[in-house]
Amino acid sequence: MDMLILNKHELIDNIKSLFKDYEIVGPSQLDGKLYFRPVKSMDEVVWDFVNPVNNIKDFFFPPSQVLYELRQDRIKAFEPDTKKKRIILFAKSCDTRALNLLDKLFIGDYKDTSYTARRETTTIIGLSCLEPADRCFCISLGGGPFATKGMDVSISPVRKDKFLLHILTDKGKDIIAEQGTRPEREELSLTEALKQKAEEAIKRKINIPSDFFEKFDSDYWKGVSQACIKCGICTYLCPACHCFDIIDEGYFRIRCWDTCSSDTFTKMAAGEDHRKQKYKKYRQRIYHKFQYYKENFGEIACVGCGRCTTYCPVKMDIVEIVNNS
Amino acid sequence: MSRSHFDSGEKVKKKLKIIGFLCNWCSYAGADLAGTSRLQYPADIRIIRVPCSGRMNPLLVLKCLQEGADGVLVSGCHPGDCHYQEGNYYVRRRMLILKNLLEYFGIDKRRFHMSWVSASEGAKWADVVKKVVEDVRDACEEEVKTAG
Amino acid sequence: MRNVYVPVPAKIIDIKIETRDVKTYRLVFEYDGFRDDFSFSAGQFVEFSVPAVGESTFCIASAPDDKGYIECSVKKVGKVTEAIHMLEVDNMVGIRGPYGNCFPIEDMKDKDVIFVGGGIGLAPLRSLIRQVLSGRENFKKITIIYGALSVQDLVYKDELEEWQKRADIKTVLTVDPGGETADWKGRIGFVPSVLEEVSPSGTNSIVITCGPPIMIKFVLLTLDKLGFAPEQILTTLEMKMKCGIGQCGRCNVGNIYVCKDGPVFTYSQIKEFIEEIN
Amino acid sequence: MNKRILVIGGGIGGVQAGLDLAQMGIKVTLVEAKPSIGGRMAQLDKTFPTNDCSTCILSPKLYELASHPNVDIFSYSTLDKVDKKENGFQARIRKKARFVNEEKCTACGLCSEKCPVKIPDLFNKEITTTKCISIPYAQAVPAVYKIDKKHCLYFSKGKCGICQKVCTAGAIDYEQKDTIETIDFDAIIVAAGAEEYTPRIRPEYGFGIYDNVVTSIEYERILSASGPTGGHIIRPSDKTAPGSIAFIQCVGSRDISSGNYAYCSSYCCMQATKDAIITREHDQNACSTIFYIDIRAFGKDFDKFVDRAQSEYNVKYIKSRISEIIEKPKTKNLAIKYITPDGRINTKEFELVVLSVGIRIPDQIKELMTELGVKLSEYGFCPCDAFEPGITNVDGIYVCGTLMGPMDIPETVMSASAAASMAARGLLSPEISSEIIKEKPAEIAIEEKYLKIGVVVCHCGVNIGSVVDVPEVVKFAGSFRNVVFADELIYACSRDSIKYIIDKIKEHDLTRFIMASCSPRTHETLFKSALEEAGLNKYLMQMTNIRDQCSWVHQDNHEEATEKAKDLVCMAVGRSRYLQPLHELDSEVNKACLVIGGGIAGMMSALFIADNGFRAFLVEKDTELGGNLLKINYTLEEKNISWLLGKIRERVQEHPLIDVCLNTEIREIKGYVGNFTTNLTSGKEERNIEHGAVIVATGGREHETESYGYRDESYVVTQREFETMLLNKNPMLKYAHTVAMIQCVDSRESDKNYCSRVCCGEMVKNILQLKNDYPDKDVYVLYRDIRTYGMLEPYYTQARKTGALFFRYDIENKPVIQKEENGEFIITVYDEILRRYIKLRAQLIVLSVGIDPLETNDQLARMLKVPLNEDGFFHEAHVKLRPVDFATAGIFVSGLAHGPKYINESVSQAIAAASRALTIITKDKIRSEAHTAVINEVRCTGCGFCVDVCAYNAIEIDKEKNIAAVNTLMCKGCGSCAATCLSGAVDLSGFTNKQLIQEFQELFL
Amino acid sequence: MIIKKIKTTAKDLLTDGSVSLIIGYGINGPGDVTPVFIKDPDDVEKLVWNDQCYYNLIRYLSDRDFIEQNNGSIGIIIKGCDQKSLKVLLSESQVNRDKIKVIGVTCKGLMDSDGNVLAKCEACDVVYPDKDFCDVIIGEEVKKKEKEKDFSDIDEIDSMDLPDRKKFWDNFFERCLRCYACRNICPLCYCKECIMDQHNPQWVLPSASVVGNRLFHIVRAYHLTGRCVDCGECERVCPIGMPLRKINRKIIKVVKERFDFESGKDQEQKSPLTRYRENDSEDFII
Repeated sequence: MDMLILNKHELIDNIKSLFKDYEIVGPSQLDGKLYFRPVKSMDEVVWDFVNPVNNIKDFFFPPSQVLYELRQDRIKAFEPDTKKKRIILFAKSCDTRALNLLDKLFIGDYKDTSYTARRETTTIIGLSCLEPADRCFCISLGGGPFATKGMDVSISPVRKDKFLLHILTDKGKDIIAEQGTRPEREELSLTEALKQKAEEAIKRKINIPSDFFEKFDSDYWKGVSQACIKCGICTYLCPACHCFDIIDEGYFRIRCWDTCSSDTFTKMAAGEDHRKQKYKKYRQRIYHKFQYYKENFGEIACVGCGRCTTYCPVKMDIVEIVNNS
Repeated sequence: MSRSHFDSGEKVKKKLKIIGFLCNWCSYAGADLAGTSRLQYPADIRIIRVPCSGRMNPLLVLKCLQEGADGVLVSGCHPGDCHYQEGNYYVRRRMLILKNLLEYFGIDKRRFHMSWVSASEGAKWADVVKKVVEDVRDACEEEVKTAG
Repeated sequence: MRNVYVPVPAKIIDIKIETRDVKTYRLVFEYDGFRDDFSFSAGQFVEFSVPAVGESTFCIASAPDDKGYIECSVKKVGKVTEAIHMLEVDNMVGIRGPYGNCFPIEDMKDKDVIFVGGGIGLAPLRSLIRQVLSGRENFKKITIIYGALSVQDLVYKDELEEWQKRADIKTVLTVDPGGETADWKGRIGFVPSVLEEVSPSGTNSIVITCGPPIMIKFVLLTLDKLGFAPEQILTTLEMKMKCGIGQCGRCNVGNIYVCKDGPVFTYSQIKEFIEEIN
Repeated sequence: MNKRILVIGGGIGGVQAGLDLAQMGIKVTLVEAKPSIGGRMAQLDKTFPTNDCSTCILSPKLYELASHPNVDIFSYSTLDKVDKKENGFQARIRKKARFVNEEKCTACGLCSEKCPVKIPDLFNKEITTTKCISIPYAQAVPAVYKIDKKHCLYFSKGKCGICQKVCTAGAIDYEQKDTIETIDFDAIIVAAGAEEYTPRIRPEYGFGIYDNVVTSIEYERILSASGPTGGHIIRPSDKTAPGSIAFIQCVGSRDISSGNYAYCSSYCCMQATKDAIITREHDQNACSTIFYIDIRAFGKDFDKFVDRAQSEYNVKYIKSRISEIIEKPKTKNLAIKYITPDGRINTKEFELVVLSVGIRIPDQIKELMTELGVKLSEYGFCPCDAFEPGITNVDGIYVCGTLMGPMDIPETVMSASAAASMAARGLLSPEISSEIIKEKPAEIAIEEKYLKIGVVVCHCGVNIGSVVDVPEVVKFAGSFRNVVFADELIYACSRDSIKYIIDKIKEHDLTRFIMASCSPRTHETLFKSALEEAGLNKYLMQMTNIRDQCSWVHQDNHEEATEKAKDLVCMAVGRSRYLQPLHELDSEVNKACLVIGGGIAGMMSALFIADNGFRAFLVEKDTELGGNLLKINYTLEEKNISWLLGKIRERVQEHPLIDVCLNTEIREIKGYVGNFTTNLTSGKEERNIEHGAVIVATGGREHETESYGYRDESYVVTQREFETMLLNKNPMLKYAHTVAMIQCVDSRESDKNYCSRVCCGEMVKNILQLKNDYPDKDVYVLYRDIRTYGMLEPYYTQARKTGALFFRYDIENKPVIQKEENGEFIITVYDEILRRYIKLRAQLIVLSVGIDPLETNDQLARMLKVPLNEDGFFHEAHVKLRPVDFATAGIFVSGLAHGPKYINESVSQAIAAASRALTIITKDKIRSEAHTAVINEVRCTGCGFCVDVCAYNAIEIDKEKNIAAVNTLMCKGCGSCAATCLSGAVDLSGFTNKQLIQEFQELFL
Repeated sequence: MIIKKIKTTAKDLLTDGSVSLIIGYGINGPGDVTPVFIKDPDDVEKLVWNDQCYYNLIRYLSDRDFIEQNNGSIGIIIKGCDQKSLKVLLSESQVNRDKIKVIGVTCKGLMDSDGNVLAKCEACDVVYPDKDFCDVIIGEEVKKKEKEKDFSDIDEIDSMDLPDRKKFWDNFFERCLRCYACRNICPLCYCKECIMDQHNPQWVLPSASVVGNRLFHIVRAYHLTGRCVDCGECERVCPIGMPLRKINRKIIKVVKERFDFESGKDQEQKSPLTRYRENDSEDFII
């Protein structure tokens, strides 16, 4: 669709004008860490950053949400309040691509109403990655620092304080004012150069061995999973992980994130657990991402953001583990 | 149960619900004696009988607060009087830690109390209840105030 | 758009004590529309909600033809089932479903049908048995082999008696050694060995089995010995489930979600992942 | 078995004797003259030296006795006549008319509240008043009211009758008459106790003249939280808190000026110390001063208690006899004139004076004893032989407690237990089990039933009904899920109501039952039995207290009380859903007892086990029985110890039921109450024995001193050696014209801070013997306090009369000994009276060295998993009420292993230990508690926290599985383990986490 | 120098069969230090030793899954601070001392990613592991630094007003994901079934919410009473940067001040919650 060239202040002014009608979520510092979180002004928003701790799935599929209230005499469903629309600012291509993966599941055979409603009422403004992190490996999974899949508007730098806006959807169109100039060839090539530089910076590649599927029963998994402490960091910070639990807190039924690494995930009420051992849990996570999701939905459920490696308490490296399998 | 109950009620209720865990041998008997002596005290307390104050796991206190109790009181025999030799000595240590933790996380310490009431201290029991109710009420009011 | 997680209210109209830890609940949907439209096939399951406790998965034990109500048999094992056991007639619960696939009843027609059940595993079979019996003429020989730990642990005692009385079905009941009572007239022995004694034919037949994992394991060995091919054997898997609709991830084994792609599988399907779930 | 024993007196002695007998399977009839049992202990505030609440520890015993099926209590009753019959007695018991029907009275107290007549409150020593219809104290057992006919308007004027009008239970019966029952008994235990001395006869103390002079027992009531002043210490004259309090010791003790009170009352020093400490705890500014002659802190841990009183509670001790007390007219303060140690007269003013009154035997008890034919001593007490404490001159009549002489609570309890096994001789048999098997209907299996809850809300006449809106509560209860039956009753505890409840349980097929009424502490047993009658497991009942803890304490607020009652019912419903049937576990009992130690204590324990028909293993590590007694020749009372010892040894060795294992050591003890296996080794021989109980009677030993040149000087000897010298007429005595005795050598200081109790008596004994044999010899005694308590005091007086000179020294100023060249000793000691150092010359020095615990105690303690105190003696379960028990069931202690004591005390404790052991081994099966710890093996990590906090050694870690295992028989169900476990792996049945959570969760859901 | 010795020690132990596995430090793909598990003597070259070796490897000794998989003797490389956790585990009989070979290494302090010495190392009092506790000691002996415990960080929070303190913590509780990394990395959290994972009864709200999270952290801290040795692993791994050491150290402070107890000193120690003194402070009791 449309492409625009905007100065930084023009872009800021444009976004500022949206605060009135939209809830703006953007990368912002809190206690020395960067999070996607609701911001009150553009001053809070960080422009140069690699992946924040959390990712944008939180705003569609939150860590915990009340589904409904169930009592003897009534059932009251809770739907998210989407009256005020939301804009997610400066999402990175890996996170937005992950949303497309989640869509296949949550807006599939059974439509998840709250996810769908949030999806429909959220506009995503993406920001290209100029300096990807050491642990990024998006390219090998079909993404890239300048990829735009899943965005409504993408922003790529041209040069200092000048940006190329790519308006990709109608939702994107709704929030970007007619302004600025059309990109010129030179500007496009400047962006292209930045893109190439960024892509070159990504050295890590995931390389699924051809006999990956056959490796399922290999003792390899027992070895590589030894260090795992079965916490939920990799799954909770992963933009593509989506397992959840449904529990009751008082009369409220709540859906909350769950992780396949936890001891309770597959344990039945009477105590049996078909995936009790650590290596089985770990193997499940890897195969679910790299094998089953692909078989069921045609795509690998990993976008190469590198969060799982960065935040892993024992620094297990998914790239190394998959590549060496 | 309200999900925010642990953070105190939205408004201060006229009547509080304070759960008292009383050991069977001293405090429960002391509370009975307050009754036999017709000593009057506020009706905000609900007593749960336990064999020994040493039965009290801090988790029970926390669970109680989480579920919505405005305050919790644990009462046992005076040190040395424990029917089960030493249960109250252990619970004293456990509850000290709990009390410190609650306070450290910003929970008003007046919501949780512990007392020693013997079987002959009917009057003390009445006084303890009065104090606890007053404290819990103050704590509730203060929290509502600071919450805006 | 309906929120898929929200159950519909159902009222308990009858509770039957089956054993010391199993009760059967008969439920009627509160909304008239739902009551009439609710349909399912044998083998499917529902999510059963108890307010302020939680949700649990149960197969429907009544037959698809039993209109106006559904029945679930609940064995007390955990928190939700314990709460269900404390419910009484006229209490309201929530029901979601039906979910999952079902027994391929069309494929069974004109074949010998053998049911092999153990303990509470008779519940999903009961639904199918009732359906099969109501169209008895479509099937050839029908054999029911059912056993439990003890006489006390046999479920659906009234129906078992009824089936035993019928001449057009062969019903063999057994209890594990030591579980018999003085007046027990059935067999004494484990289900797999009783199956071997009964020795049904593997030609033009289909076996539906459900029970505790250890029983299934030996039943499969016996069936193999008797000449049944894996495709002839159907079973229904029990696994921890939460959403029931293939999203929450916990019943995922290989590329299947037991809740969505199951719970009914042929043994040939299960063979793929049997190692993992054992 | 229809054996029955009469116990006279319902004080702690009678209660203990009754309980022990009942537990051995013997029927007990207990007769108490007062309207309720409990005796003097019920009047005490706290007990020394642990300051335990007296009521707290006493009440459970009273309830236990009252609810024991083998026990009939006749309170407010007297003995009209006792006849000796063949093999026993026949007694006519007069149950005096209370004018209140015991069956019907619910102790609601309404009658007393409305009664217009106030009378002096005897229980509270007339400090306050009570009503003409009253109960002695709130926790009284039996809880039945009584009309004081003398003051009652109905009886005196024929009008009033208010109590009858207000009593909704219809319990008031003005026509009630005395009833008389005649019962046959196999034996009688007299535990009638004593009374306190009335100081009215000593006007110089001003008692009865000055308002602010009270007796120690009155002061106990003033201190008591449930006493007449509500636990506020106020003095009678102006109801203000006294800032300075004087305790005057030995009022009516060690005193022959006002009667025959030459004995020491034994407990008053400690009582005063305790009261002074409590006073200070009440009021940080109060100062107590104790005027004493000697501080007799001779018991276990008593000296430490006195030290604490001085160092932490600012209690002052002045050694002085007081000469006079004078009241200051304006302030009503009291000026005490006393003689200082150096002979000056001093005056000090106090705001309150407490007279530590001694005890004496009241005349009516003397009369009773005369009626029974029991001989009494000149002081009115019943004297007993050292080896036969409790045995009287009349066959079949035994005594215990203060009737034998002044003693405090633990000694009373010991003597009572001892009396029990003495009286039981010939009545027990291993073939007959003492456990009580009650016929009850078969229990319904609730798993095969629907969860149906029944709720009954009791009006308790007007007690609940007039405050709480009962119909409203019933309606509310009926609205709960699972509640299929809800009703109200006027008196749920009446016989008709119980029948109604049973019917309703059956009719509605109830599987849980909730009783909203009074306190479970008093009524749970009753309602539980109703459930049993109806075929339900009794633990499926939940009581909620809407009277004592609701209607009575919120009388003015009907609305709130109703709301609270509803909440309480709601909580009970929540909890009851999760109640499960519980069953006590039975375990076979091996009907034998192991006695460790062949000293006098061990021999006596074994003898009384065997005399009662049960097998005893007596294990002694030496080659000969007798222990310390082998070295003692005579005592103050007994002149020929070795002859007596010989007789006992002979009896032990020849007893067919005693297996004497000499030269034997214990390698290992495994098992638990009822089922111990012990490995014995004797030289190379090894064998295992099986037994149901263990008595530790390992004894102690004479302290080995290095002080005062004992190691090097042949003329420095111990009292024990001196005794032998006297007996052998040792030639050394010839040279010793002057004998100096030094008391408390190495005792009562730093690392041996306890009193050895027996040394003062030993010293007195040896002086008397010396002076008897060699009247010309001079004796000096250097002492700190003379602790000739009880009946030893007259001997002390006698010793003083022989001319022996006593010099008191202070711990800071110990005597110093110098040896002269001629072999004589010069002893330098500070004389308090002369206030300077004096030198004494002596040729022989005798040291009182005291008693040490055995070093091997530690090893045995670890084997048995029982504790030692800091001095190294075995630590009993409770210093007051369980003096021979360990917390661990089935293990008992006696003799010097427990602490220093005299022979007669050791014997008494040894027989008591036998008695306690018999309560176990007389049973075929031992029954566990119903509420016990349960381990979830899936969760348990074997960290051992639960093991560490279990006071009963009921948990062990299974080494193989590395998980905890509970010995249900030893578990008492306190739940400390469940609360300590971090993994949630331990729960307490009957008080499970889920049950407790559900109780409050129901309220907030 | 040290690393050379570590490698030869590891090789020797594996070669002579005294252990079948060495738990030590290695490097992962992107160059981070990570725990490594070495069975083949030739693999000892994978071992590293530097200022990034923060992992408390004792964690694996209380990991049931891990021990089940590696049931032979295990050699483990520990720092002075790690030995405290091991002592606690031994005192709670969670580790069979006979089946482990402890290789103690002198640690000069660890660095964070910005090159600053970690706070816990600043206050370290066990630079050199106990000679009589370890089976092998590598590195020079360093004199024990007797330091007065500094709890000024805790005092700072204690001195806040109640509402401020609540705000301070709630800020973190709002973000806590209940990923349980803090629990799972802790060598002392070895329960077979954590109380948080028990549902009947459900003690603490299981989903991530301020109320549930607060309770979780109270319970976690309570369960470490008299046990936590301040290894700081929980704080290191927390993805949201919650100052968990400030919680643990509060407990350490209370236990020290009130019960005069320090954990990890000696393997015979008993938890202060299973001990008492008759005169324990009870100023909070009515």
